[in-house]
Amino acid sequence: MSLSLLFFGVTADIAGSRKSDVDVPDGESVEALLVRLISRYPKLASHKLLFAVNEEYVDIDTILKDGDEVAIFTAVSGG
Amino acid sequence: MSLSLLFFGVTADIAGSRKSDVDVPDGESVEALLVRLISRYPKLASHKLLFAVNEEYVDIDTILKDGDEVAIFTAVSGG
Amino acid sequence: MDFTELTAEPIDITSVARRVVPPECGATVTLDGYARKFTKDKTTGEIRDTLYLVYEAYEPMAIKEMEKLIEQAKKEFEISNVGIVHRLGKLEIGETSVVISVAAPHRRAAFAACEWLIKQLKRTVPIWKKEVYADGEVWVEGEAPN
Amino acid sequence: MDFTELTAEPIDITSVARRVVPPECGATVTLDGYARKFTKDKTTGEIRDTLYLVYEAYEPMAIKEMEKLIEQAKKEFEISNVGIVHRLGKLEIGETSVVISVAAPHRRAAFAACEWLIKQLKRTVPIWKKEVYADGEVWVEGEAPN
Repeated sequence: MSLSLLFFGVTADIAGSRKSDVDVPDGESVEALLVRLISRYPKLASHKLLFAVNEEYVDIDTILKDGDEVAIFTAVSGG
Repeated sequence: MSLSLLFFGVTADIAGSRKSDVDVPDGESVEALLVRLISRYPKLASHKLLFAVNEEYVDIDTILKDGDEVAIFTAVSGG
Repeated sequence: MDFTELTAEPIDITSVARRVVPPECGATVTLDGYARKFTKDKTTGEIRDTLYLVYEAYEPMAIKEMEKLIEQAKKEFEISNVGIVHRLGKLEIGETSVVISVAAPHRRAAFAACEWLIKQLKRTVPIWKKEVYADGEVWVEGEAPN
Repeated sequence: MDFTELTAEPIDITSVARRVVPPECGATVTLDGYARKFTKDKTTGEIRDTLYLVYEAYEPMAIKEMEKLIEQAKKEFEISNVGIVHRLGKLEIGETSVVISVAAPHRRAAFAACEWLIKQLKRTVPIWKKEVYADGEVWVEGEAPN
């Protein structure tokens, strides 16, 4: 299945992009995606990461679906 | 001795002026002045009045001095 | 910079909030009171439709009392700067009657100090409000400070 | 009227505070956050001199999260209207980064709700701040929402 990945701030700097598409096995969890991303961008491992799927915060054990928009970012610092 | 009286809001409406001078016996207290004012402007009696002498709140038993500026007003309602 | 002002001109909230900002603070809390259209009569509970307001002050004493409040607030709360501006004269509905801006290193103190300041201002600063209705007018009497 | 906005233009506090005002309310409480010059490094305690800030948002999610906060605030506090505007892009020192205005019939609820809203915004709304110094830059990481 295909996912659309979004990165912001630190994670965008590490990934070298703000948006990319990735193909993963059906039924992949956010946690499995995280492992995949860390092997590709090892510097992500030194940050506490949060995840949103289709613009809603999700837990790491959430199962992803084809076409999901997955955002990977550090704890927010607006205000 | 001579006092300078200031009225604001309701008390100015009742006294018909914002400022007037009055001669009173030496050693007059704020309370005695109040009695004097109520006999002259009876409608003052229906309001809870506060007093300031020379721009500071005072108690009713304060003794006045020649030349004091005495302000007579109702509880404040700014803001 | 602390400041207290009485003005017969419209108050711009932004410029009040800006003037209290020191470089070490990250937040300003601002209370903006304004002339409201509907007021409840304290005695009868009746809702009155206000046409406009008139504010009057014992000006030199009002400035002194506002300065005292700022001094007390800076003792009680960890705040940097306070600005208080109160409008006088005729105010149309919706116009700002008072702005209190507090800048502090931490926002909690700014919220607490701002809330304390408006409460005290309404108790002690010699300013009076007249509400004007279609069929009359009333000088509002507050609660006595003691 | 409630509203949430992200903007790359300077924010005018007065106009934000004005837009939340309904005729039955007498007070608005506004939190004004701004780009501060000096920041303390959380790890080293060192004071850093910031040249400017850059804010970035996950825009559609940030708007949704701000709308959720307003919805929650209106359940928890007796308030009438809330406006939240957050600046994005490059901010010079002293420029306003966020304005939260709360109008309420009684000021106590406005203070409480405004303080709750800024605390929650800093925990949940997907916006990130980059501090740029003479000798480098850092994306600030907040505290996780859970």
